[in-house]
Amino acid sequence: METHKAKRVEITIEAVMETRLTDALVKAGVTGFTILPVLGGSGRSGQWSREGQVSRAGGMINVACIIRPEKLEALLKAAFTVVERHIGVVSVTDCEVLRAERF
Amino acid sequence: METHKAKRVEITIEAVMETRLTDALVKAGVTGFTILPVLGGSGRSGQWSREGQVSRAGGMINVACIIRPEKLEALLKAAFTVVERHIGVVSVTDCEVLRAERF
Amino acid sequence: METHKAKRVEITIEAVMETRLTDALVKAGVTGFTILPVLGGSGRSGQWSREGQVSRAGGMINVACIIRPEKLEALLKAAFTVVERHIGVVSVTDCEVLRAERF
Amino acid sequence: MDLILSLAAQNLISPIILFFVLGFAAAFARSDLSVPEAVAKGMSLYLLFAIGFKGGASVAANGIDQTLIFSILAGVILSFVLPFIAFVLLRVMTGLTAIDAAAVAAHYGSISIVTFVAASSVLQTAGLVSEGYMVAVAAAMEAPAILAALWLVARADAKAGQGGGMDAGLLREILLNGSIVLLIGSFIIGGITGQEGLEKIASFIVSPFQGVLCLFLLDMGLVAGRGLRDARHLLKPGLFAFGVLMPLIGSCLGFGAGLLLGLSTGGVMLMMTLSASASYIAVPAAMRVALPEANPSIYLTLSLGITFPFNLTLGIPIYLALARAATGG
Amino acid sequence: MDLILSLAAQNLISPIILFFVLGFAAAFARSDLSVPEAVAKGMSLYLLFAIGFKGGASVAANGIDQTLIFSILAGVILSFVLPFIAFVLLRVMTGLTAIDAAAVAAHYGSISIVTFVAASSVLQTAGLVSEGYMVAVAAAMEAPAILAALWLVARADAKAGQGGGMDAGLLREILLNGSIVLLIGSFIIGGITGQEGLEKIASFIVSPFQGVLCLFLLDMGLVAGRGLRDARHLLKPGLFAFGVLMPLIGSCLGFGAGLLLGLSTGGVMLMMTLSASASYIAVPAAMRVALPEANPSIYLTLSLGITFPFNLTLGIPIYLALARAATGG
Amino acid sequence: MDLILSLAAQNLISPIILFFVLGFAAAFARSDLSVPEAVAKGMSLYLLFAIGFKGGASVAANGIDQTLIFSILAGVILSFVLPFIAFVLLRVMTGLTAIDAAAVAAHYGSISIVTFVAASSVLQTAGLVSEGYMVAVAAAMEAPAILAALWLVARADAKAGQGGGMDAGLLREILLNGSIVLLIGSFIIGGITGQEGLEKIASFIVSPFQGVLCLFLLDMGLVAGRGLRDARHLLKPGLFAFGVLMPLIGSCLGFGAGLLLGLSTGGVMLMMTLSASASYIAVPAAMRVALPEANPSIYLTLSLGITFPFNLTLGIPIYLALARAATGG
Ligand SMILES: Nc1ncnc2c1ncn2[C@@H]1O[C@H](COP(=O)(O)O)[C@@H](O)[C@H]1O
Ligand SMILES: Nc1ncnc2c1ncn2[C@@H]1O[C@H](COP(=O)(O)O)[C@@H](O)[C@H]1O
Ligand SMILES: Nc1ncnc2c1ncn2[C@@H]1O[C@H](COP(=O)(O)O)[C@@H](O)[C@H]1O
Ligand code: NA
Ligand code: NA
Ligand code: NA
Repeated sequence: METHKAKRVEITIEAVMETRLTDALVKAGVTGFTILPVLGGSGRSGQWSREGQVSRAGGMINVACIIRPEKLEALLKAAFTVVERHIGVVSVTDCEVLRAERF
Repeated sequence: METHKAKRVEITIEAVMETRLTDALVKAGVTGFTILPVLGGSGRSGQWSREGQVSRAGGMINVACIIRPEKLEALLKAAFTVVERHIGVVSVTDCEVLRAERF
Repeated sequence: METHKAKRVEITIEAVMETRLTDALVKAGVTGFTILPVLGGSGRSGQWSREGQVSRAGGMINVACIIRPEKLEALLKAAFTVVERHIGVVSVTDCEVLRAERF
Repeated sequence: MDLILSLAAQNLISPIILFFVLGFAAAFARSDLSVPEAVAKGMSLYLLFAIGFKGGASVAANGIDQTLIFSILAGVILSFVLPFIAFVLLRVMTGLTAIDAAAVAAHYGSISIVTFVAASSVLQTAGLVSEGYMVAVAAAMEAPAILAALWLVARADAKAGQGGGMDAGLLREILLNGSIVLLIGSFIIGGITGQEGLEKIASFIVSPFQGVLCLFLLDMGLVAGRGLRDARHLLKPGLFAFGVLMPLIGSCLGFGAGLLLGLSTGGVMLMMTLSASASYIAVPAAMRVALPEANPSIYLTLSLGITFPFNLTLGIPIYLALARAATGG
Repeated sequence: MDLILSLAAQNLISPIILFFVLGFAAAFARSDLSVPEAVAKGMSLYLLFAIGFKGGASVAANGIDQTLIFSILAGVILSFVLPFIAFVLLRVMTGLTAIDAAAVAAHYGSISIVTFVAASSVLQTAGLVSEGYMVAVAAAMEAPAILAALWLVARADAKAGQGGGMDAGLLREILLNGSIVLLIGSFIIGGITGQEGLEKIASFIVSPFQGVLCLFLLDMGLVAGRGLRDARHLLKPGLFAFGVLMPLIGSCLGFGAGLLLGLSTGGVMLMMTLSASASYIAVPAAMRVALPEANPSIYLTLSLGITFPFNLTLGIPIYLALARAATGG
Repeated sequence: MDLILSLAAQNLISPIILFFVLGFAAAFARSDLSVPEAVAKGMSLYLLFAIGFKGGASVAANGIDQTLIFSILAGVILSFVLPFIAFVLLRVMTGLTAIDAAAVAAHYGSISIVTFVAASSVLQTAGLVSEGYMVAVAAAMEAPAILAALWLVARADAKAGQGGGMDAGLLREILLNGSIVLLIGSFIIGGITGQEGLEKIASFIVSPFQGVLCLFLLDMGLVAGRGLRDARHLLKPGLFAFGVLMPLIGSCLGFGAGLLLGLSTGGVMLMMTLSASASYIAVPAAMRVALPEANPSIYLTLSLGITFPFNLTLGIPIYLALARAATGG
């Protein structure tokens, strides 16, 4: 089947920043994203887990965006503005997609 | 450690289509897959979130398959038949795996 | 924006092995990881789903680590020691990261 | 009319309505108040379990008669017929495509179990009893509407049928969907164990019921409000009018059926409510499988954002007043 | 025999059994009925909390005597001995490898707390009381069986021991697993706060208990049914026979122990139930860590798909009848 | 003093405290006991719903007077002033940076609704009533502290303000956060439906309340214990002392305010508790957005690991004894 080159950006960020991030992505021309829940993790700011938590303060989410390569720069800039002062990770992978007209 | 080339296919699709998709994958010779929950997302059909939902209608899931490169074409065809009329995203990434005999 | 080459390792493993795996990763010099919940899946040991489960015995989790390429070998060795006798999948993808000083 | 107004006013200040309104308002104000998905599902299991069991226990107490079978039959017929009316109305009143119209029509033929539960709780407050088997009628009304809608699509547009539509898998999914199985299962178990069984678990399914319903309606308000907020641009006047008119039409048919069957005041009112209510769980899921081209925002917004609140606030007191007037209950 | 049959019949039409059957049937019919994982875990926390607290409060009311310590000791011994019997039976009756047989054996030495809860609720319906500390006996019987099984493996196959088996981490996980900690913790708190504490929370842990148990057993039925459906090809006649025979053997040993200890009718019956029941939470988790080569489908299918339903439907009334006959209760 | 000690002793052996201790101990022992996130959130929704509704119903029963407005005003002022005291103390007693100190200070100006709930339940056990509108005071005290803290940061360090701090989005998030909306919403609904509404749902929100609170505090104990275990290296003596001293100072201000307002014994005690308690839900979330540079381990450990247990075990009985002594209640 015909596939097309694209970039997959994954951003792990605090749950409280969710709408700020997705608003920024939409502004940067991103047409779609998928949010995955995160159970726990570890980084420079220590280890954490969602078990038994009530507050949104402690949790993180994973936002994945698949975009055309030419939009990458704008997306990263937008993401960086939000992530800059916050903990979290941004990674980019090359991928191929079906139905490229959707991106 | 010795690793082997493989393809990682990720399919984000509506939860109601889960068994239809996995049945098609198994028929196409896929020996394994992992299903991740999806919290929410956005695309051409608008933004959505699982919070407070009772119905399976609104939700999506993420099906990840790692396969030998030569099986990719068959998998994509099978996936496409199911995804075709539905909303959702199919992406393919190159990866390396340990214990290649498992795939 | 400036990005840096890195490796993304994803390990799908039984939930009961979580701390054993993350302890091994930390020992191998991994500075961070993110744990995603897994809803269900299928492999050589059959199909399973978390629905209605009370026990941790049946479930799996997904541990994702982003690391500098030079740390890959150590990580895979550490992961392999834990995964060896157990069911589960280890895959490695090339990626690029922002803020490389964090890894 | 006065009676209806006073009933409506009284209904409007009941805790369950007010919690729905709270959720609705919170969603519009973009509060981050939310009920975890698992908790919402847990409450919905609880409500189905409780309402089914109580229905069954009540049938056990009062015995079964022929009316049960005729009522179920009436329900099936109503569920199959209502989508045709809805479809015609939609094509006349709104600019929906045939597929979208059929998908919406399926929702209005089918039923909303929460509306049914809310109506039962209004009946209880009013001190009225009803036939316990109305629960079974509710279950019987879930599926036929879906068949009607798919038939409508197949007729309207042969092309849309290819590659999708009804298959054996979908039929099983519809008939054995979790809500129906739990509702009917609890109904049967309630029937078998009767009053003795009910006494054992009454402090789980009877006394806390109203409270759980309040929390559940809070969540429904949040979900409905959020949906309406995001999709309000879809709500052309025609659609909005349909969302209010269709339940009234449905209730009239239910009214006729209830009187024909000779149901009690409560029974007539519940039959009206079932016919007036629109599905928001089972049918949307079936539509995503069978008619993926239909826009889910339209049917969910109509069913959950317009018709559900209408029934909850104004519909139910109207149906009760009419049922009372006609049966002298 | 008549007594057993009538007790079994009466037991079979209790709501808790019927909801288990409903779940089982729904799973076999491939209905999508399901209980969210978080809700199932929440209910299991509730049951442990309630049963532990009530046990402790009952000990506080009746005072502690020596029998407590001897009963716990008896439980530990039973839990350690039963796996050896199970292991021999499995090697004789089935074609399981030593590792698979040992893993299954561990489950039958350990206990199922839901079976215990179901038995307690049957006792209550029958108007019988039992020693409150049986909860502590239940907790004490969880772990020894695991040690026995690992010893069996180490003996049978030195090689399988390398790289896995018991380590300090696993030992802590087993002894401090969440279920045991909550059960024993609630037991102790119930003992400290006594009847006064119980009164404060009775309308949470006493009155709604049966209802929650119904919903929980619905979920157990779903999980057990789904497991059995997917793994029925594993169920050779030998395995099936073991799944029914082993609880009967276990209950005989529990019967002897109960009589020796001089327990009440209810106590003897619970001791039988504990010995007869097979773990499906703590032991599977331990086995995945310690014996990953053992096939989980085998032990889960046997424990959850065969022995649990057997105990729930036939076993418990049999144990009650025998306990009554022997103690004149 | 004797009174306080005996009250504390009595308080310490109440089920709710003991379950908190159980959770705390289980976390320190590294047991895998845990409450699913969705269940914990569900219980917290339940508690807010119940406490808000009961407060509103009680206001409906007793009528509103001027004190309500003055009490809310007092709460707002306390919430705004307390962070300044906390900030100065922290800068003197500990080596925290201005940003970390301000973030911690925000938590101590704001309130912990579970501490409030626990105090209400102690009042109830003691047979004391309190002003129903204290729930509204609690809600009013959530936000002002955050503004005070951000002002402190802006003053202390102009640079830290750039790129973050307060914006319109954050203000809405704080004022309309889910807990406040549910608490105030339930309070208003309770006020509208009054005793009649309360009766309808009493067996959901009144009778099982204590039991749910026990389970919720078990979870709080687990979370607090885990946090303290992982971050104990942060707990320098100065910080620890602050975590105990600050609630005592807060309670004194609350004490003065309560007496000035002429509240009942219960009202004074609740005002003290609110002032003494530290937020662990709303403020941490706001701090992550507005002051991401502040170390969350510090404020969560202090608030949840030190001050919450202190208030629960010793603080509440002290506040009750003082309120009684001063009002003769
Ligand atoms: N190297 C990494 N690989 C994957 N996830 C990471 C990594 N580093 C940090 N994270 C995630 O980002 C969160 C915050 O990281 P940090 O800012 O380092 O405290 C962690 O809790 C992890 O969930
Ligand atoms: N570019 C994208 N990147 C990641 N996920 C996407 C993207 N587009 C769509 N999705 C996901 O697929 C769902 C349906 O997309 P759509 O068919 O565009 O409405 C969305 O809700 C997202 O969860
Ligand atoms: N090829 C695969 N692609 C993705 N996930 C897999 C694959 N094979 C196995 N898995 C995951 O690993 C689990 C155990 O696999 P197995 O060891 O083959 O039974 C499965 O339940 C899946 O969640
Ligand atoms: Na209808
Ligand atoms: Na046993
Ligand atoms: Na405070």
